[in-house]
Amino acid sequence: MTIYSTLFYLLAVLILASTAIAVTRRNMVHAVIYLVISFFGSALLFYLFGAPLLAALEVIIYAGAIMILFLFIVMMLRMEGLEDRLFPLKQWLPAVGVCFVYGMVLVMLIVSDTTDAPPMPAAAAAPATFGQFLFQRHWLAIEIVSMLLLIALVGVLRLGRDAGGKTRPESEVAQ
Amino acid sequence: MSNWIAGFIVLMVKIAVVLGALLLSAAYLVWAERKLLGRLQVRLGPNRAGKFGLLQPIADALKMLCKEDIVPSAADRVIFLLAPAVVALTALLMFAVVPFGPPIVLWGREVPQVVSDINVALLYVFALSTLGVYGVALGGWASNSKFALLGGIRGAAQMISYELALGLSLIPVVMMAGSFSLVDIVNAQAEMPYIVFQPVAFAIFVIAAMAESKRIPFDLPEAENELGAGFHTEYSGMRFGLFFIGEYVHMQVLGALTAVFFLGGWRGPLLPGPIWLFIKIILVALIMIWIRGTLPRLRYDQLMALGWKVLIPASLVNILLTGAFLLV
Amino acid sequence: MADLFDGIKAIGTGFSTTFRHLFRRPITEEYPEYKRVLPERSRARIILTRNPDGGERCVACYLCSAVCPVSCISMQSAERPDGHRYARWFRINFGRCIYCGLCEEACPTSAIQLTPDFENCRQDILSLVFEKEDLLVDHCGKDPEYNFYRHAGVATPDGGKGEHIGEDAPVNIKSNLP
Amino acid sequence: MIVPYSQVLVLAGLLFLMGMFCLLSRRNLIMMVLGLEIMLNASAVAFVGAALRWQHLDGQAVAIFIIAVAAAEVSIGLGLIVWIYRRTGTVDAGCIESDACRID
Repeated sequence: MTIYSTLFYLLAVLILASTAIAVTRRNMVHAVIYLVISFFGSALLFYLFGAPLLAALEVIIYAGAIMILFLFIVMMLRMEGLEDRLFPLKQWLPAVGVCFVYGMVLVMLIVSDTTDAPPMPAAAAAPATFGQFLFQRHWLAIEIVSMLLLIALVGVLRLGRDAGGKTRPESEVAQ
Repeated sequence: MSNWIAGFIVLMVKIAVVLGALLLSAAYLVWAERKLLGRLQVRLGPNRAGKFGLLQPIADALKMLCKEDIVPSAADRVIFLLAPAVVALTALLMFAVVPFGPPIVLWGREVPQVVSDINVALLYVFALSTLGVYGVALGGWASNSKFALLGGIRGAAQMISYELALGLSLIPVVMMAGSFSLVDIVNAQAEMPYIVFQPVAFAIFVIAAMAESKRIPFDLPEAENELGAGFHTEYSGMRFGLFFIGEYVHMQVLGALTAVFFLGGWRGPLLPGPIWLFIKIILVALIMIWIRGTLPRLRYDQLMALGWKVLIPASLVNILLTGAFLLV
Repeated sequence: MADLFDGIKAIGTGFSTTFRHLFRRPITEEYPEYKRVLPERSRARIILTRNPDGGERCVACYLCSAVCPVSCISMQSAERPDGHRYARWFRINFGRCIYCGLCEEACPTSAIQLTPDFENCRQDILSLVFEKEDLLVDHCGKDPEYNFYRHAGVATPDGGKGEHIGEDAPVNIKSNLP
Repeated sequence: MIVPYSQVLVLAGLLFLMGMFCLLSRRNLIMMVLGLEIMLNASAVAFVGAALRWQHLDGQAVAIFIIAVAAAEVSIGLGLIVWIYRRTGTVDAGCIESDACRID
């Protein structure tokens, strides 16, 4: 049990616990906050796994931008206390069923993995090395992803325009 | 082992010194701002507590500590209590990567004059500044008051919009220095500060930084005359004080970052490094106060238009030009 | 392009203006050292004035109390043997007073008056309740000549009771006809 | 030395499980998109762990792409949610499917 593995277990407990709390919250703002903690833990995990750049990006994009966007929408649409019953039976049963099957597959896969993998060594990739690797080996994927982001941008702009046009008046929506 | 312990002690001392200096100068920045703003508006500013009002920050701090800490009954208690801490903490933590001098040799050990030199320091600063948005947005939401909620929403929208311009304006600097580490960026400016090569990036950075720290032409989240005090309408006592400390520490951190990225950091003739950095921070802060005393608050649509239609395209063009220049 | 130039010039003008203000003398009047003399009709601390001959002007008609929007005036009326009314006690709660001046306008005898003395704050809020002896002064205030009982319902060389300009005939107190 | 890779996989698998549970059991559209985010994050954890396990940067590259895809997905998803909310006045998936509030 080295200091690294201790850190890993602590982070794993933090991530799992906060995620578990997040998915069962009725108040969406609380859910978002717990999820931010979870993503923050993931970022620390990435740092532990030797990816400082990814750790920073995880905090900036996941915990920062994406979760703020969620928070923003939740605050703007004002819909706390929407679900009168948190887990109606109609959703609960299939979810449990699917998750059970998934869990079984997971366990079987891990049990069947008999190759006695050694514990992972600790290493760190410098941001410059990683950047060079990324842009030399995966330049096409980078272009595709940037195209995807551009499409997302245009799509959201289109959606926003559309919503501003022929909608019910704001007062009616508020009711 | 003794080496490890010595390193730990040095680190703790550095943290204590930086934290103390930061908080003290935050308090006196408030004094300087009130005094200078007074003179800009042909007033006197605080002059009652002590000579030239120099004890005013202490009096303010005592007053805030003695005040009752009120939590609105319909507020979300835990979040309401934690939000100011988030704002103050993220602002304070940001200073950890700012170098304030060249490495010095103490008792045969080389001690770098920076709390922590991590290789993704620039991204670390951004990560903390995005997390600072939570303090504003959640403080506004948890107050359960319509003014605070509007302030929180405005703050979140404004800060994530200007985060982009802030980040994009720094990419030319990173391209020229070839590193995310602030120590390397300062070292790369040994001959010439980057403001000479990157005046556009400098202008964009300063504007975005002011929007990021909610300074006056961009203080829509707390617009006094339309929202009360915005996201901290419902706060009182030292929790309000924490928001205040966060704002002024943030101002200093942004001054320090401006100095590091564009003005050559701690580099300067004659005087030692920390003093040069301090002079540059104060210079940036004074200019921010001057801008505050001059410009009126932007309207919300003007704010968004400035961010998305002016600053971001300008910084993208700037990146393109810098890249072309570096290649040729 | 011209717009851009104009904009930059406008911003520059603003900044230079505020910069020049740095070197101007502050116009602040520092209060405890320098006390500005307020105009005579400014509305601050309330007093009860006396007639030129030294009698109390207040006839305890309750008009000030009735008109007061914050109900800070209270009194108890009484009658002297000669039929003149006076206030047995008169109380103004300055903790509630908003210095609107309506009591002064309502007063038929010019007894209650507002003075320019604005330094009227206490540590203890209960000491802001002023009794009649605190309110009563030994001068006539703004209206030195006026004496209510000399003017109201009195025959003068110009005519008898009820014959002056703007004066109604005296009420017949023996009849209840309108 | 950190931990065997299989333990990282267990962590990622449990995270994915929670995301899936959230997606399947909640009726609120926003919570469903949150579930998707959890699942994407779980896969990123697995990939970064794999990068360390095989000492190869490909895993980290994939994690970057996952983050980018998540950003695109969440912007479109939340845009659609706002659109739906403006049209129907609700973000309840069950309610939107029913005839009670058909999209006009």
